[in-house]
Amino acid sequence: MSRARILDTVDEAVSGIEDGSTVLVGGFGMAGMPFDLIDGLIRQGAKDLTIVSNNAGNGEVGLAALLKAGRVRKVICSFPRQSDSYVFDELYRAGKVELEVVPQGSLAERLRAAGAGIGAFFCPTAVGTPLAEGKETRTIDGRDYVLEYPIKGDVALISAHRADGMGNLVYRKTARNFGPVMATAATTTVVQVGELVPTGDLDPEAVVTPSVYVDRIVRVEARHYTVQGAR
Amino acid sequence: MSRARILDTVDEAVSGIEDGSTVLVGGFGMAGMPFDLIDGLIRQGAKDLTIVSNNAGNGEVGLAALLKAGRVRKVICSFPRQSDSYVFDELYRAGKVELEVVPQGSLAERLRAAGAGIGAFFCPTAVGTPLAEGKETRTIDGRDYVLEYPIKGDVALISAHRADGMGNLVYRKTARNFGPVMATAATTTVVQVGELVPTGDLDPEAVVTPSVYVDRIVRVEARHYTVQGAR
Amino acid sequence: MALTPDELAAVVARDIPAGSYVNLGIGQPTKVADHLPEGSGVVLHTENGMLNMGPAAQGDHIDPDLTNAGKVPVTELPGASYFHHADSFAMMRGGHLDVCVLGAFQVSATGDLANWHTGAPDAIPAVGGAMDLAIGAKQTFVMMRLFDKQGRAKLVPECTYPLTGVGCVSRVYTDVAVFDVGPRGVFVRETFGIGLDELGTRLDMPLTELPADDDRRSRGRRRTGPESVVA
Amino acid sequence: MALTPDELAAVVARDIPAGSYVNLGIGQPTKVADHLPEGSGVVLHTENGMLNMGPAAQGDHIDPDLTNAGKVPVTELPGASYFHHADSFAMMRGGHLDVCVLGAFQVSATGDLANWHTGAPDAIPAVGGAMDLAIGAKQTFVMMRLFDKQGRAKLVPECTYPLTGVGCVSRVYTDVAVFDVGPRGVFVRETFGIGLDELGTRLDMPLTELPADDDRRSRGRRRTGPESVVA
Repeated sequence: MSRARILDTVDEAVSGIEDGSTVLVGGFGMAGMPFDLIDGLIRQGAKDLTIVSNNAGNGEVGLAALLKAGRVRKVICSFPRQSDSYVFDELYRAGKVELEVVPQGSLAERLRAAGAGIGAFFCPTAVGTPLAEGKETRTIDGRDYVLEYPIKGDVALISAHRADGMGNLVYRKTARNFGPVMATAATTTVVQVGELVPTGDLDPEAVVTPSVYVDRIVRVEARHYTVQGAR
Repeated sequence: MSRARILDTVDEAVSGIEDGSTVLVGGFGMAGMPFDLIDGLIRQGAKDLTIVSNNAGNGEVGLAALLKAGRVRKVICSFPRQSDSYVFDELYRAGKVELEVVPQGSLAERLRAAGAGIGAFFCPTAVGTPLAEGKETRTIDGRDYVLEYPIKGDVALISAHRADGMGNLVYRKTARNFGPVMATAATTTVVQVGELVPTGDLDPEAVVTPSVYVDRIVRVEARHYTVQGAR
Repeated sequence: MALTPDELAAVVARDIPAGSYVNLGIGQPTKVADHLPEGSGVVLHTENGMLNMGPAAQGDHIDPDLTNAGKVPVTELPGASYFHHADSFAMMRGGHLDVCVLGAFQVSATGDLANWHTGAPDAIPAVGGAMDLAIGAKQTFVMMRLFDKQGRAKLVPECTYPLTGVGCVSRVYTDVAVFDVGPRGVFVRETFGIGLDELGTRLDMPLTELPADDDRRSRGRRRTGPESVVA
Repeated sequence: MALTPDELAAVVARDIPAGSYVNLGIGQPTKVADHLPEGSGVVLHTENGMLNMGPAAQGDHIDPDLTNAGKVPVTELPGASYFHHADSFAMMRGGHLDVCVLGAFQVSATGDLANWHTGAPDAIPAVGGAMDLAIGAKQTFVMMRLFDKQGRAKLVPECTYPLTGVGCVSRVYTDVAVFDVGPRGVFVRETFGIGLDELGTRLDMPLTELPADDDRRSRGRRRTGPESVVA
């Protein structure tokens, strides 16, 4: 929304996030998870957060660490239950965190709608299932749909492969996942990148997230994890 | 939808298009206009067509030639009136072609909706204007929206810069425009490209239209035109 | 003789037309990839943002940025492409994939699918992409054992578990028989070591044997993609 | 003295905050680009799929694949990016651009815009991107002569021409005065060679002069973007 600022530290990048914020967190399992920004958010101290992400953390890093620190009031995600999601599982069973389960594609499309100025959309996913209960439905051209609303974030925390000086982003392989849509759906988009290149060095045809969607950038050393067990 | 076929001639590429089809035609003015495919369509002879495109032809080439040949029953576009759109203008004033004017962004989003399986969407564009007359409206979170429906094509005719053997596409600069969304919105997508490269030669991170959306490809020699005067 | 899981995967692989775009669900369905014939041209979609996914990555080829929907490290084949989550699920929801193969807890005679939740009161709900996948592809195949450990049929007149999708499954591959399901009832395509009479007794529903020349033997209910390569 | 079109463009350029993302409409607004100060960091969006558009292309630099919304060949600046039409209008509709500058036939006291159709019965309707642009940016500026050739005011209590958007304009730059418009009425920001009394007489509406220290002098109604660089 504004000219992207390149910051020296993760702590500057996550400064000002307020208690009660809705925070969109990129990543699919570990791939594309903005580990450094989440660690920064834990240090920063914002609490009572609503987290929108595909999963609800693995092991004790990333989102799991944020959950463990007690900062999260509610999780909106498609798949909280994984082989190593014990931090979330315990909090949920203890009634210490709320959960809204959204089909993965509807989650992505609701984020896109928020970024694209769409007020709501009729979606065929989840029709006739418990996840459509209480939602408006309509038959259009013989097919049934449920009405889905945008999910907007106050802040998006995402991870990208490379940024230029203006804030244009490219990603790497399936670590792209939710980053590009979340960048469009938040008031302030914060990006950790593995590499900063001079403006003009990215191929304009291959930019995935145009600079207009990026507010803050910080370069970090790569940290990678893999996980197995669930979608 | 099926494995893309690479054809030797434009005439093979446009074969089988039926009378009464809805044909999505890429391009913004002259940029990205699939001139060769349109010429092929004129030779092929399908008539009573509904054409969905941003404009309604320039001079006497491309869409203007198709209109002049009397094959078009209806045009759905955002901006038919240009400095050199005299072919359309005459047919329209003579009552020989129907016109549905759609705001440019709503046109793009309705095509995207068709490709993305969205049944309808609430759009803020055109609220309170003559183009919203007769459309369902709704206030969501204090903002007014009109309900817009998908535009599906039987065939899409688009122009891309380069294709690989599987049908992955990249475009060139602002000639990209409607190509990628139209490719998703048609039952059969036909692409003219300036260059064919071996599968594996396109950067997977930079593919704009994945192969799944492409049905037929034909290589043509570049023909370029420029136009001035209107959006 | 009832089929082993590998034999069943081979039967499913045999029925996937050459050149199809296919999504294989987590678990059992993943095995189908191992049985696709050389040169089949089948292109695998993984919903976390990739087409033309290759086999699981081993050793030095493991890249944390490249995983499948089960978060397992995978590889990239020539002609692959990457896209973000909203684009990936638009591809699925928009009906562009030919076949999706999923596991199931239950399938109903009319093609309802239950595969995301057992309804157990203490289970943490988690849907992932299951609901999007169930309704997205041109054909949804299910792969499962026909009877659970207690001997209860999983092909049922009506699902008792919470639904994933309504009327979305067209074919059910099991260890003892292959069925077409849908609005016209249940047809037995083939059996493995069990007689039609015994099947009828153990399943609480009317069964019809498909005549050998029935075109449903080679074409699914919603097939509009490439021609089948099976007789 | 009333301003020349170039002088007016300079006044608009002065009010565009450094680092803004801006869409300049076809015609008069295009001139604003020529008056943006060196190093302003203003990034131009063209709705046919590009950010960081450069000046019009000349001679050998003309590329038919690279045009602006008026189909005029343009150039690319370092840090540019290309995207398809649905993404481009999502960027606009989603409120990601800071300022859009448009021409107008009429603007109402409450910010309604009429700039696409004179309502003449023989006119061929053509809206292009006008309705999307009108309602999309954080602030919509209008540039126009205050009076038409017959001396009739174009800033009016209520538009008589068909609307482009409702309550979407926040500021009106004319050759004789600059106005803030909106739900609270019409405020005069500055005048060029005309007294407030004469303005009041010629415009059929109540006018309020903005006090010099009013924060509306530097901030628009919907501004949430970068800080203004004007005092």
